[in-house]
Amino acid sequence: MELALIFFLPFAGSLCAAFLPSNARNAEAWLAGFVALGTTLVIAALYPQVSAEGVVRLNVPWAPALGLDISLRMDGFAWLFALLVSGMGTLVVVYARYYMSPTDPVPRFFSFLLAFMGAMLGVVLSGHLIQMVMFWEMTSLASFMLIAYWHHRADARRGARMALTVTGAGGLALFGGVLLLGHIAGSYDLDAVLAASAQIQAHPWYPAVLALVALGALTKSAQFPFHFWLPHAMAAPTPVSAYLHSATMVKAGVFLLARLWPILAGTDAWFWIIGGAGLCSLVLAGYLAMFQQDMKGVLAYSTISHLGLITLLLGMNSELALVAAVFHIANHATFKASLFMAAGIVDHETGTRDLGRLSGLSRAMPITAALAAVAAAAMAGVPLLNGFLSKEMFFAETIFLDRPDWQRIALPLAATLAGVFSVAYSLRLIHQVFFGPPARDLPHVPQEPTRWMLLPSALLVAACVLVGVIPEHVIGDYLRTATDALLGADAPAYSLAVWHGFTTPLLMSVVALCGGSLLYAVAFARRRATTVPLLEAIDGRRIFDALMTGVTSGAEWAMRRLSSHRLQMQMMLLFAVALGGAALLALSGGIGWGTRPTLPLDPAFALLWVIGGTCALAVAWQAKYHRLAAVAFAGGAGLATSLTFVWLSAPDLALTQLTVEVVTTVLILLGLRWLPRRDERIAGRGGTSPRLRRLRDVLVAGACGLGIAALAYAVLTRPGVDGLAPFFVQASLPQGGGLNVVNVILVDFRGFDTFGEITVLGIVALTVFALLRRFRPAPESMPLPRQQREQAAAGDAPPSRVHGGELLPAGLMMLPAVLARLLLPLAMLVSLFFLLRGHNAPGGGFVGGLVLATAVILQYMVGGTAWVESRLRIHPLYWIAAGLLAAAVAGIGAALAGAPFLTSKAWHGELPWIGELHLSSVLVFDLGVYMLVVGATVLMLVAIAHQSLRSHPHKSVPGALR
Amino acid sequence: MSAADVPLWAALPAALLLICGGLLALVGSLGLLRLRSFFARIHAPTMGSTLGAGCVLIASMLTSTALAQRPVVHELLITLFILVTAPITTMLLMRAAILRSDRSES
Amino acid sequence: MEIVFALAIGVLAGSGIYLLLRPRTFQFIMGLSLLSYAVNLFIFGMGRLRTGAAPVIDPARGADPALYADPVPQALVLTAIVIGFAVTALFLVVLLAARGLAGTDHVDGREPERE
Amino acid sequence: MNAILPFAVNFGLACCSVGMLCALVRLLRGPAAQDRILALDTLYINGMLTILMLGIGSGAAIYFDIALLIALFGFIGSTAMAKFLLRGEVIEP
Amino acid sequence: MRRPPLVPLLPAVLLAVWLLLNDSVAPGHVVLGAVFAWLVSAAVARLRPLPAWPRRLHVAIGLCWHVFVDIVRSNIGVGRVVLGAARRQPTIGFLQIPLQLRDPHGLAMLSIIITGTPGTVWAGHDPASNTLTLHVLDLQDEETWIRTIKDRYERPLMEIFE
Amino acid sequence: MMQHLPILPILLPLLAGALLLFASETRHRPRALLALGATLAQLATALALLACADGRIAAPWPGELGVYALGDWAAPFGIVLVVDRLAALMLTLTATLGLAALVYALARWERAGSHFLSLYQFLLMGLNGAFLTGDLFNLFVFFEVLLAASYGLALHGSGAPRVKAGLHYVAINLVASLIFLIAAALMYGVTGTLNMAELALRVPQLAAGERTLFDLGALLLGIVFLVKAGAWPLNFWLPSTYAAAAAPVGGLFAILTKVGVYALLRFSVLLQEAGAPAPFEGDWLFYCGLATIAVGTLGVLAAQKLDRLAGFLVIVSSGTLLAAFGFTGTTLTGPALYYLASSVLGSGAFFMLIEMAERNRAVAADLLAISFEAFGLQDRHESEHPDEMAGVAIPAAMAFLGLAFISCTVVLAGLPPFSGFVAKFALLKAAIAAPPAAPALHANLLFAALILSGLAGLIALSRLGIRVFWSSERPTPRLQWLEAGPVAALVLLCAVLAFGAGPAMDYFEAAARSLHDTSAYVGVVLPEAAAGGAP
Repeated sequence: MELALIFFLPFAGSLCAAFLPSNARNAEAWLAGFVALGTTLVIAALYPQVSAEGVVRLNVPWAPALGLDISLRMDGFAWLFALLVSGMGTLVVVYARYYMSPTDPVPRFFSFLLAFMGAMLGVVLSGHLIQMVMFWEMTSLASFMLIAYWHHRADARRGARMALTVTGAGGLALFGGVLLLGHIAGSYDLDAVLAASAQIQAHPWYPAVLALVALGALTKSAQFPFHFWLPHAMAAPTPVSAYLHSATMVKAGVFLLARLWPILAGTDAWFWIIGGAGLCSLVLAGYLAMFQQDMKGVLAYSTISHLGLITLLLGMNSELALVAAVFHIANHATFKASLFMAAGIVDHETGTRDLGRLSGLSRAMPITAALAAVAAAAMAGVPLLNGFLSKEMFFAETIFLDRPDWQRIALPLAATLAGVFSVAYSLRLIHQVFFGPPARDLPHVPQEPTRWMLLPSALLVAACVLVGVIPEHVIGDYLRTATDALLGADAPAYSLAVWHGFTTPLLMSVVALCGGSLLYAVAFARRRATTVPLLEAIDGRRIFDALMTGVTSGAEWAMRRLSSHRLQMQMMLLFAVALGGAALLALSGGIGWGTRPTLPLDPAFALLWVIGGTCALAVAWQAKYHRLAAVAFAGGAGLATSLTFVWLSAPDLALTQLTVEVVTTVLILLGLRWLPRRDERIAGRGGTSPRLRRLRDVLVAGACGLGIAALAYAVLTRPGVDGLAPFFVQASLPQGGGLNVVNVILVDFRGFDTFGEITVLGIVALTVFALLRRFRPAPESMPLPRQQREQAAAGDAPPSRVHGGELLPAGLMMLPAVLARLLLPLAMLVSLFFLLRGHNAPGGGFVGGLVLATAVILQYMVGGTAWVESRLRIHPLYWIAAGLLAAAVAGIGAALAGAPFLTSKAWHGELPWIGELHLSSVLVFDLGVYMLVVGATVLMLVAIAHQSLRSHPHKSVPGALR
Repeated sequence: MSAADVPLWAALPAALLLICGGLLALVGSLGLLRLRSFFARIHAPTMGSTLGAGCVLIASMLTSTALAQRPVVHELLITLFILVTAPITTMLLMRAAILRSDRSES
Repeated sequence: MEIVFALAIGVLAGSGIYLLLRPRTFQFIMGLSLLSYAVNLFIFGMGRLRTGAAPVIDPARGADPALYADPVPQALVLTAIVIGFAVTALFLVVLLAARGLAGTDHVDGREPERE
Repeated sequence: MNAILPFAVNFGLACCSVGMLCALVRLLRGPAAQDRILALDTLYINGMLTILMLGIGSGAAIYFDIALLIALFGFIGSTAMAKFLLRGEVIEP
Repeated sequence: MRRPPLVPLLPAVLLAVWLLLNDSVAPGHVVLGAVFAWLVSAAVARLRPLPAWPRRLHVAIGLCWHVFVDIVRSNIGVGRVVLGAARRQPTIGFLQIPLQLRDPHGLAMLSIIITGTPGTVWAGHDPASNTLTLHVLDLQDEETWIRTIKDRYERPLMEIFE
Repeated sequence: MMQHLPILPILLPLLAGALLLFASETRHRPRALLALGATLAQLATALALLACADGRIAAPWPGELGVYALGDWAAPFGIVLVVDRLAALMLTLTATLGLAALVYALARWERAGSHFLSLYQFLLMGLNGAFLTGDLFNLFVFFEVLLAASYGLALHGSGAPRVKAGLHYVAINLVASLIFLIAAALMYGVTGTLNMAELALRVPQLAAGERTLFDLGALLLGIVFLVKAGAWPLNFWLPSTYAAAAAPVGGLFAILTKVGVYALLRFSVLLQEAGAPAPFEGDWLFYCGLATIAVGTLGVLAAQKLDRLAGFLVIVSSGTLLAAFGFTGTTLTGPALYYLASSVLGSGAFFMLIEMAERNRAVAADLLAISFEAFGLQDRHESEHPDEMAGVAIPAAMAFLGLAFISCTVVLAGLPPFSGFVAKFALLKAAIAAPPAAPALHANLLFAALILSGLAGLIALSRLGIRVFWSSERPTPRLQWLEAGPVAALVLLCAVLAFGAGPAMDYFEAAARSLHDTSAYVGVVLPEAAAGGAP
């Protein structure tokens, strides 16, 4: 229960904080402070239970199928860390209240801070690996938001992004590692995983697991070579730096390493990866820290260095080193947070953190100076402060390393060197800022900050001193609980005494102190360090930026090769994939011709297809320059197709194909008006490349054509399959009530297809209409066509352009108009004829509708838009809607009677004198088809036709089309 | 029921008419091919569409009447439609041709 | 007959596909219409070829499936024709709109740098 | 019963096919657009005749409808093209 | 001058067409045809602003016969031109014919006749001067052509439509 | 009424779409209410079906699967709609996303062109139909319905980029539809049936030659589905189309690629169990999915604008699904379905979100940001106020957008705490556990692909997110509740999906099980044939 409280308090607080007004600075601070303090107290109160029971647990099932549970688990180590997180959180909140400017929109700040705290507690308290990864990534996100808190600054944005990228990537790697780990252990439960140590180290995946986990941990803890993000994260407000980037979040990496130490450590790989990264970070970051100009920069590099120290300790494969690591985690948190706070105070009071500009502040702000000096001393490892103790343990471990000789010599030397650096930069930090002559041109006049701002720092310094002087009493118990939790029965005995006698480690400490002081005195006392000797060229940020730009441009480069914006390319690929796949399959499976006796070849039919095929080829040949000819050829091919349907017993198809053919021709011609003229003479720039491309296209197209032909032939020569057809033929009359099987299928057996099909038609018509409403013709097709201009210039009256009042179009369209209008009633009758008898003979709603629509279009053609619409009001949209509704109603009618949708209901009756009457819901359905087809076709064609009206607005008639 | 079942009284004239119609259509199309200029060519296909079609339609009427054993005359409609529609195309085509030949001359 | 029919499909499809690979929108739409002829014939052919066996039941001959061509592919072709018509119309309008907005009838909406 | 009608039908079919072939050649050769339109029109007429002859040959009534439709609408394609040639657009304002 | 007809022409024609279409004179079809004929006539009423009331059907029958004969004759003529084209190229040419007929339906009928006859094509009509431009395949004697048109076709048409 | 439940998802949008045509375009309120009502009813229906399929409420059909025979013609002669858990899930997703995008569109997009609402309803109808139908050709018809509507919607609002991208979209899909027809016809020609269940029954009985022909049909069908699913190398049209489409349309399009995936899954499962090759046999699908992930990831990294990025994210999610379904064995199906749900909701929200965020944006500012990044230059703003220490208050709208953006990022990149993470976890867990039943290489590849694509998403999203949300030169967009609400709701749904991962996963696993239980499917659709052995 308490665990749940610990877990929920910060998140709840975060949510509350987000909704406070942006100027509620005090309320925010109170809220956050209470939440943090409350959490701290709850955690503290749990100590007896933890130390007595070892582990406190809370399990809530989440997704058992996935092996996911919400599992909170607090052992000694987690307790120590949780206390660190929440306690430090409390102090930072207090500090931040005074640090943040009154104009800052703090709700966001406190909200994310608390969210971070919750996430960090989540990491620490997770008893389930996946859950831990979740919180791990959430800390990255929170850190991102906090670094970019001042997002109007470019450095903040860049730093945030860098931090997120590096730690997020590490998080994903960790995710992978944990997945493998869980798989090996058979469970993601931390206890189960910890118990599977032997299995894990013996598993072939162990190296992968180690690498992935190390990636996660090292990125998070800013270890070499991923350390570069941390200095850039210093763009965050100082409380954030103090909290996330020194005390807690960066510790998550080492926390994890310590957590998994029992199962992953003990191998050479572990030593080299973890220890190596730690050592590099320790030395390198220490060296770099000496040359920083920014106070926070120094602290950032020193953080990296100290984390390196911890990592190195963890990598040493020794239990005592682990103890030292845990100890140093706590120590580092106290003195580094305190130092950050001091840096923040300096920044806050003077307006700058530049070591070059700051000087002699101890006079104006003595308390700050004193606190900072003590904390820096702890960092340097001065005796009687906590830093000294853990560093001493570290030195001791380097000496007793259980490794080959040269490593046993090299490591202590490197450790001492790092100690020297550490002393030097600590000294530099304090000396340059607080001592020396008073600084002049500072942005603000320095003065001591308010007491409340000093309090957190003071408390931390006090902790440093207390631990340094009486370690066993202050922290001994807790440390032991923590290490026992990690190591269990293997926990070594150790003493936390301040004085161990004259030992090698002590000697190393002394060397480090003296060497560091000397180094500072010689190298830095007079010189302002601006550049980093030796490592000048290596700039993490530049490498990172180059990497990111490289990734982007590399991806762009790859995309240019792997993708294309050209439609031709895509078409080619589509056909090539289909062709290639089919060829592969056909070659491996083999398809021969079948045994079905073929129909005797009719020469007339062959001749028909000589014509059709030639037309098709001619279309391909002419479509570029002679569009009208291409349309004519396509008409020829279409005619051949229709005739084929007639020939091969498909009258319905022939009818439909013919009508569609006509309408399509008109449609394309209507469109032709708006296409640019294309002239063979000017566009015919030859060259080999287009010719080659054409050849390639011809080959692909030819191959595809041949393939389809072969496919068709292979099926045609095989005996038919007794599938659906016999049933349809037999059931057509008795059950479907129609002689025309095709029509019965369309409106009854598979009426649902037709239903969808007419919907498609309606949709397309709507789309066409919508698209043409915003149509903007190309400039050169705006004016009247040349023919009309010429005829107008020659004094020929525009034949069909008349106003509604006149009876007939004048001029040469007069007689065609008379004839066409004679045709209209006839065509209407024919369309009704096809509609009504479709069930028993070729025809049906679709053909009927197209006939009517064509007849209407003919009126437009001969009479002109204005004339026709002045006397004929068609509402194509209503026709479409009514058609759809009629079809739906025909279907629903049956549904109301309890039968499924689209069940046909027929009514037969006998009327006197007239005879048998046959009514069916199928007819209503077909009527729907009819209406929709009329509406959609007319709408599409007329919408295109209206473009001419629109481009000559003075001749338009209002509201002609709806 | 197919062409072979048509009684002789209908088959004989129908066959004659069919042959005539086919020949007329053929000659008309041939004219389209052989004549030298467009203005000459435009006359030729009319053969197929008037008398040629007429012959075939009468043949069709004859055979279907014979087969159905009652007068079947709905082919008249086709005649009607052909007659009504033919002038529209021809007129427009002629005008367009005149216009275009005028333009190419000038 | 079958071989002619199959070749017809092949020629239509080949011409259509060639046009689909061309750079002008008008060529594309013609290709589309040719390819849809081919596809319609193809679907139709899947019911095998029959002459003089239109699937309109002749009450005198009865509903013996052997007497009639397979009606199912015909029904499918009908649907396909309608849908083909609809999308041809749509594509036409889209190409007109693209032509108006992009100022070119190239399928990519811009002329290639070098032909 | 007798072979004369089938023979005539086949003869007519052949004539029509050859006629269509002639029209095709004209369609291919052009030279002007109006020639092509005329050829297309002829193609349609011949197609209609073909259908009628097929109808006579099979004795089935269903061919009539198709022929009817060609008679009614076969001309519209060519008319639209002619109109396009004549006026530069099919449907004028 | 125009008298209301006893039977509305259009619906009657439509009914006839309907019956022809269905190839049946069953009572059901008659009723249905009548309904449709009436509906369609009503629907197209606004598009057909020119009522046409042809009279003197006997003239029309005579005209039909003349036309039929002319069609057969000119078919033979054109056929000879086509087949004999190698020997002699026809003299094609345009012909201007002044008309008296002004009724649009009459003109339409005339155009049907002229187009239906191979060898002649309606090449244009100037409404202002009411002149018909005729294109003739084998133009040998202009006068004969003009006379044929005016006597054989125009006069009966005027009798029928005006 | 209950027995008509399966038809309602098709009928409701159809009626609404048709009725909307009667209402004048100027009367926004009644039209909006009608559309909303219809979509809500669809959601309710979908939820009811979901519950029925899972046996939570009494289903109007016996057993697990519901069959609705249209026109009362039993399969294989008539067309049947088949409701199983998977179909119900897809319906629910469609309706949910549809509702959200609709509400969003009502705020402003609906007025950007004609007939938006009708087309929208028709698109929903097509989607629902495609998910429900049990007939091959009917599937084609519904594909056409949804494609036709999607053409209209993709072009909604017109404008040059939209029309240019739309042209490609239309062109590719038209050709794909023709190939679909060839494939369907070929399958009919060989087997004599169009019913999917009967296909599964008949295919094993085919002779070798016929079998090859059938396989060719299956191959072509697979290609078509891959085109729709946006698989590489057939997906070049996708990013530009999705980027150019209006925001609510883009949002709804998030589910469009999933139709292809769904169809592919349905077919491969049905045919595989019958011993026939799936549309893409063996490892092809898996490698195709991997290639798609790879290309999508590259695209994500290369994208310089959020809308293109969103398109590539859709590709990545498609690739992930394809790879998961192509993975040997069936253990990945359940997790993949979870991933599908999560990615549909997430990307749907993302499309709408970015449009809100990018509204009023200056194109020049974008270019500037890119060059800054490329050349490592500093922002002007920075040099003006080098040491400014006070933050800038974020307006509420921007704060909302930012939060929503982060949430979507988190979902799409597979970061915690939302559903994306759970989905990736479930997928990877199943993949790792698969060997030795599946090749270890595959597991490793999938593992790497998922992790790396997540990383790429994180990098790209943070880069572009910073550019969009924290660039000082952007005016704050004005938001309406109608627009913010749906986005928030979708994000919240992702959270709920993550929070309720337990029951959700149970459902998805059950869906996967019943999906793979082909004999049950065939038995329900064709009771006689299944009982009597061979048909």
